[in-house]
Amino acid sequence: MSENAAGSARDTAAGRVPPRGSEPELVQLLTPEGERVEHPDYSLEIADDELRALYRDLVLVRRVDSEATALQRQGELGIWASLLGQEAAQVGSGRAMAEDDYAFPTYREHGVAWCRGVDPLNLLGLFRGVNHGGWDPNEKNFHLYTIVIGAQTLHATGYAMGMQKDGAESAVIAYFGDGATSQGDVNEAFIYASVFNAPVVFFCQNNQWAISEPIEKQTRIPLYQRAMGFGFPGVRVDGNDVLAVLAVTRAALQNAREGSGPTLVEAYTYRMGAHTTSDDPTRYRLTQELESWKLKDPIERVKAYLVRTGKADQAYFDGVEREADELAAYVRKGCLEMSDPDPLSIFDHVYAERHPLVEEEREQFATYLDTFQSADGLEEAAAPTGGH
Amino acid sequence: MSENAAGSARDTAAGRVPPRGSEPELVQLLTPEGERVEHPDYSLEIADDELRALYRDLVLVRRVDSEATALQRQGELGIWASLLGQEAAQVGSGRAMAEDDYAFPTYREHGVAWCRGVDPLNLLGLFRGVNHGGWDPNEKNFHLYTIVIGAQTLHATGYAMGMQKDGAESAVIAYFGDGATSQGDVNEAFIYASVFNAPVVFFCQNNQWAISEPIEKQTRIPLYQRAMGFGFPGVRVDGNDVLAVLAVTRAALQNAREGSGPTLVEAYTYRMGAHTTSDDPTRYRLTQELESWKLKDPIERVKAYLVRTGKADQAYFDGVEREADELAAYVRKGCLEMSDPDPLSIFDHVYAERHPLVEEEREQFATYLDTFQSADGLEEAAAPTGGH
Amino acid sequence: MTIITLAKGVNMGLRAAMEADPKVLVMGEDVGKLGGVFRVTDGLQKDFGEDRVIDTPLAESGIIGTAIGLALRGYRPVCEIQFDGFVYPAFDQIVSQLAKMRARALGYISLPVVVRIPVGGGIGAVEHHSESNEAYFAHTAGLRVVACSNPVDAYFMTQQAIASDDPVILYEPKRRYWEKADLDESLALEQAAPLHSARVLREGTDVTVIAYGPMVKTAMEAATAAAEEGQDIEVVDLRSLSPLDTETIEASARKTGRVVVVHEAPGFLGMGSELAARITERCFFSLEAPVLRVTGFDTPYPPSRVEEEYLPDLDRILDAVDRSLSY
Amino acid sequence: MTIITLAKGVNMGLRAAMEADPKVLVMGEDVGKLGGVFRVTDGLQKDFGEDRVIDTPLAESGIIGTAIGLALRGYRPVCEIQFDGFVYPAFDQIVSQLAKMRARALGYISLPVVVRIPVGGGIGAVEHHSESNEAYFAHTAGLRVVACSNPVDAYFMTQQAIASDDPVILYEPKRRYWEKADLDESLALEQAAPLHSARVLREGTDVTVIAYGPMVKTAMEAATAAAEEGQDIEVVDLRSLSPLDTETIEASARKTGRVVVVHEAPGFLGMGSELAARITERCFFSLEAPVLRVTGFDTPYPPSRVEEEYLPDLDRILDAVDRSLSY
Ligand SMILES: Cc1ncc(C[n+]2csc(CCOP(=O)(O)OP(=O)(O)O)c2C)c(N)n1
Ligand SMILES: Cc1ncc(C[n+]2csc(CCOP(=O)(O)OP(=O)(O)O)c2C)c(N)n1
Ligand SMILES: [Mg+2]
Ligand SMILES: [Mg+2]
Repeated sequence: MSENAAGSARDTAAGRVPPRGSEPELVQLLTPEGERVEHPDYSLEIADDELRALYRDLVLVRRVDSEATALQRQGELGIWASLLGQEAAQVGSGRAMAEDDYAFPTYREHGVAWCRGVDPLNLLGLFRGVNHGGWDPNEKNFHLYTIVIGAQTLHATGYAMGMQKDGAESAVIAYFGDGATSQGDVNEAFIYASVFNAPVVFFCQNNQWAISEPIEKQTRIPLYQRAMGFGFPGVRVDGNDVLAVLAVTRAALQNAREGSGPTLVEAYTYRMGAHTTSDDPTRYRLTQELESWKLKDPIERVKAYLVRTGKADQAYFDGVEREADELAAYVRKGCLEMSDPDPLSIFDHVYAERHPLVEEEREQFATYLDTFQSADGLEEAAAPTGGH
Repeated sequence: MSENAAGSARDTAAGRVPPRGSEPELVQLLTPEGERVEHPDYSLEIADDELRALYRDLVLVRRVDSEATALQRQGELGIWASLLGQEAAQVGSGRAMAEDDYAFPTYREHGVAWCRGVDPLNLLGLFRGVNHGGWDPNEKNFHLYTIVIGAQTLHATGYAMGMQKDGAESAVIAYFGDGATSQGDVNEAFIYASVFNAPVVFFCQNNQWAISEPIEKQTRIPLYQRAMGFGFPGVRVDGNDVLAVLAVTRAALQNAREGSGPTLVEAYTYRMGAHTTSDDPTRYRLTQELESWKLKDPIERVKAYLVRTGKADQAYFDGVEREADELAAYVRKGCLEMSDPDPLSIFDHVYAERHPLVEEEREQFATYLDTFQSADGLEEAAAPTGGH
Repeated sequence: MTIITLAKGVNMGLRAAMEADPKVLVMGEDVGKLGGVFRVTDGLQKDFGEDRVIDTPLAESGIIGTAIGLALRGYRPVCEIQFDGFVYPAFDQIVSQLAKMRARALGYISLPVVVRIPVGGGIGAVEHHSESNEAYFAHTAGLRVVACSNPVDAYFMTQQAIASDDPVILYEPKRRYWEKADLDESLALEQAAPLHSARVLREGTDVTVIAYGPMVKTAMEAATAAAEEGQDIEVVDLRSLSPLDTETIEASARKTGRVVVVHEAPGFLGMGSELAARITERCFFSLEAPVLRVTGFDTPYPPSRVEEEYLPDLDRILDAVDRSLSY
Repeated sequence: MTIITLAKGVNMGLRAAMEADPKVLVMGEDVGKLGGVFRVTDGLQKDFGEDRVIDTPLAESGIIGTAIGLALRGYRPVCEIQFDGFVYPAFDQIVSQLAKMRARALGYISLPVVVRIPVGGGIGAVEHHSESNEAYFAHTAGLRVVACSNPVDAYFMTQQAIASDDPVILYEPKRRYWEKADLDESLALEQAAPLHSARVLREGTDVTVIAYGPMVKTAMEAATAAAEEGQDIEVVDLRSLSPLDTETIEASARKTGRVVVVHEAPGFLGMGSELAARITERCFFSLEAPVLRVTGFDTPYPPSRVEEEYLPDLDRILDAVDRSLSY
């Protein structure tokens, strides 16, 4: 056994990451051309209206994203981390969750946030710099964005351990990127999850890049195989195929809920935009790569399928476009109307209980500010969301 | 491919760690009964005098260890971390190293230290509290003991990256325990080593326990399989079989030197004593387990083999015993003669270059001390070692 | 009245908290069957089960990171870090996650997590087992940092830390684990001094000596010795390192006009620097002498055979008292 | 004379060091083709190759841990931490390994490793990208901690840090990366001020304002504004946070008798506390007022839309100067 394992690992090692652009074997239910295919392990029964709803989600989150990018260019946001290209990975996994499941996102999970009913303005608020998110995580079962790479995977695992203690039939999804797999925290999360058999799905969006670093800087074998080293299953899914992502994530969540422990899902996808609006990818990658991934667009293939099968007509697509326009307008208006926080809010919420130093500094600063100006108030507005 | 891998990982996960006491499949060249067996992947040609030298090493390091334990009981050492039971894992791997190879130990590698020519008194010095080791790492190609679990695996990997840059035909061994595999640092070391294809052998002595925690608290699959998740080979060797450890480590080092990158060697062994002299294992483990491992003693099997094959006679064994007695006497005498460090040595070596604050504190303290006493000097003595 | 050790005080505090609230968990390395390397969690797993007293994998970032997740799920984890020097792998989880998450979430969530750290030297241990790293955490906004110095405080402060809805770093002076005192078990938690209060342990008029954790006993011994030489020292047990009980501290500083701060941690940017800065800022015209600091040196903690030279002791405290009085 | 930015100063310093010594390596996340997120390493990989300018996996503990190994092998690694808030995963490697290894080894080895950290706020960034964590490292024996404030210092201090046989944490004030100054390239490294010297940037008689890194510019602006009101402020650029150039600092404190320390980091146990404690200890009878501190608040760094309120600015410095003068 030991020699076999050693031997096979050696083979794997020799294999390395397949050359860029080559087609890795992955779970797929809808081809880039919009053809529905079957997979022996993952079947998916899906009603037409669910299919259309997925399409709608994909279009709407892309529109929120592009509007946010535009707002950043106009100086309304400090920065924006675009999900362009990763809509299917996020909507597929987000829609796979049950209401009681809980998600721990990175800073790019705008599509998952949408599925959990988080107002897109909350996301913009963070990138505008008025707060760090501002939604109630427990209301949405969607944790705040985590910016320190990988840290949230341990929170997710702990949360899942708590669900297990509660005897809840729920599961957690921990989102992270390909780069994040190199962090100690992520690997420790794998260990805790496997040792405690915690109901957590590790959902890695391998978008091929960690800022300027290609996946080869993080691993020499396909990422989903990392799970093998920790004794739980890993599976690679076409991250641009919303149906496959839905099916694979659903199965993984169900396994977790049923006590089979963690699964690593590698959603094989591509970051079509810059890392963030501050980034300039022309410095480190070839447009040719981008072009080849354009052919695998996560939205186009669903549209092609809906059109070919007659499951949606032009009126439907027009309707979704209209909705997207409205949503973009809502996002733009809400963003422009967002007021800056009260300076004294710096001292709010640092502690749950009284803290003399913070109180003292708050008072002193209030007195100091009074010599200049009076503080502004904060406004809020109701919001359309994709939530339950 | 993805499904297969996922499937096989699932099987592995289902398999879990074999129940305690069951015989795992591992590379073995010498049975507990002292019979020489062959292994398809690992052959070993070994001359009789080399064999006897290994036996001698095993006996001598065990004697140093037991003398140190005795000295601790008598209050001469603050604490001692015994290697009892792990002699073969350490001597086998230590003797597999070439002179230019470099080792990064934990706090228990007394047998490896022996092979690298470190004076046992240096080890005792650390546990007595007169210094943190006191040998010159670059003279012995043996780094100082590292107490923070796992930290040294990154140093080892960086050192190996340096060897690679130098074009040196050398390799590094990083030692660590079963518990250490849970640390982020160790997993990051796996990642750096595999991504940079660094010439490093990860040598894990799985002695079944991390203080009071059994291996099941760290992993649910055999540890050597961890390597699979990182894309390099892992192999489990009978850690109580000095010949198998020698052969497996030699091969791994040779692969590393030849540019094949890292290997994880899991030396399957057992911590026969307490975690340290401060520990009380009766609180958490059954003597029955201990008894079953006694039958696999790493020294007895070599002796049985030497006797049965006539490769050594009683005179030889007597000679080794005498040497062991002399070594024990040397260790005891040296330990008792070790003087406490000069109080002002606290300020030595903190910085390579001048540092006004440290100098100031040193001066002030010297002045202060002068009001009480004058400081003692330090003594040193020449030493017999097992080194090159 | 029962005579208990400091270790037993923490143990009983944990037990009381676990009995009072089923959401309280204990987790860490070797906290289960072994009862921790200092036996502080002795017997807890036996009585509360493996589900509530959790032996974790050997990974400190994992301990704190999963504790945060458990707290988000409604649990109140008490994490043990085996020795002071092993908290650093968890540093990011403590300072970037545990400390900041509540503010990040605009108060929608709280993280009632306690991190217990046996702290300080004097037990003849090898490297990394004798560190005093309280300044790192006291400098970190979002955390509360407290240090107990005696068995009775250990008992109450443990419970108070667990009851707090904020993350608390609880320092336990490991070389005082075996010190004994009488505990009046009939006292209710509410009767104990507030968690963030300092305590004037000994009233005096000449010089204020401020200490915390392991150094409180040493400071008291110094005060006794000084009394024989006619010096009347006031000893303040700081108890809370962040936030500070500035009222008690300032009152004492104003009264004596002379302050000596004692701790094992290196002096540079140690607690003594903050106390000196703050006391001077607040009591500038009351001070007869600069606030003096008696601390560990600004070097790595030395090998144990010379640790008694590194650690502040009675003589070094008295020396500083003399210097303070010489102004 | 060439006009360079601060970012360019570091870049040129790195280049000069790499040209002078083939053992100098640059490593970190995105330091290669991208040239780092601030372009500080721009062009280095192109000219020195992937073997010397190394894009590492996304793991900070790994960066520092492998850098230590490389240093043990004779290299001089310069590690980039992408943003201040991402150094914590490497905390153990920095404080327990990098800082202590030389003393542990009785001086048999040295670790000439530089850790470059873009530091501080004011660039409108999201969480963790604006932190000032110098106090953690300045409190850590075994490290040297320096902060540059202008392009010319950036150029020289980078080279000096690399030349040091001790580990150096080099803070680069990220919001000053684009500040410009004239560099006289004909100056040799030996002609630059010593790495651990403070610099009196502006002489004055009324109050000493001590600042470092990003706050130096703000302090200078405050001094200019104060001058219009007839206040003559002396500005000291600390440059070295550990060790301190106590001579320069004390001389200034003695001269003016009034000191204000300014930094972005939270005040509690920030550099200001050590400076206040030390200055008061050394210059007790020369001080007319307590050392005052103008710092970030003791809260997590706030969202960027309110960061200008959090950060010390000209007005808050002048307010403190007035308070100091009112004693
Ligand atoms: C601990 C830490 N180190 C560095 C960074 C800076 N950083 C932000 S995003 C990023 C790359 C992340 O790559 P990946 O995990 O693949 O996620 P992606 O951005 O591609 O979605 C880096 C290095 C960080 N946020 N946290
Ligand atoms: C980071 C860190 N955490 C905790 C400890 C305390 N500790 C010392 S040894 C040990 C167990 C190590 O187990 P293993 O890795 O299996 O090595 P072994 O002692 O069995 O040789 C622990 C928890 C430590 N030294 N470092
Ligand atoms: Mg990525
Ligand atoms: Mg072990």
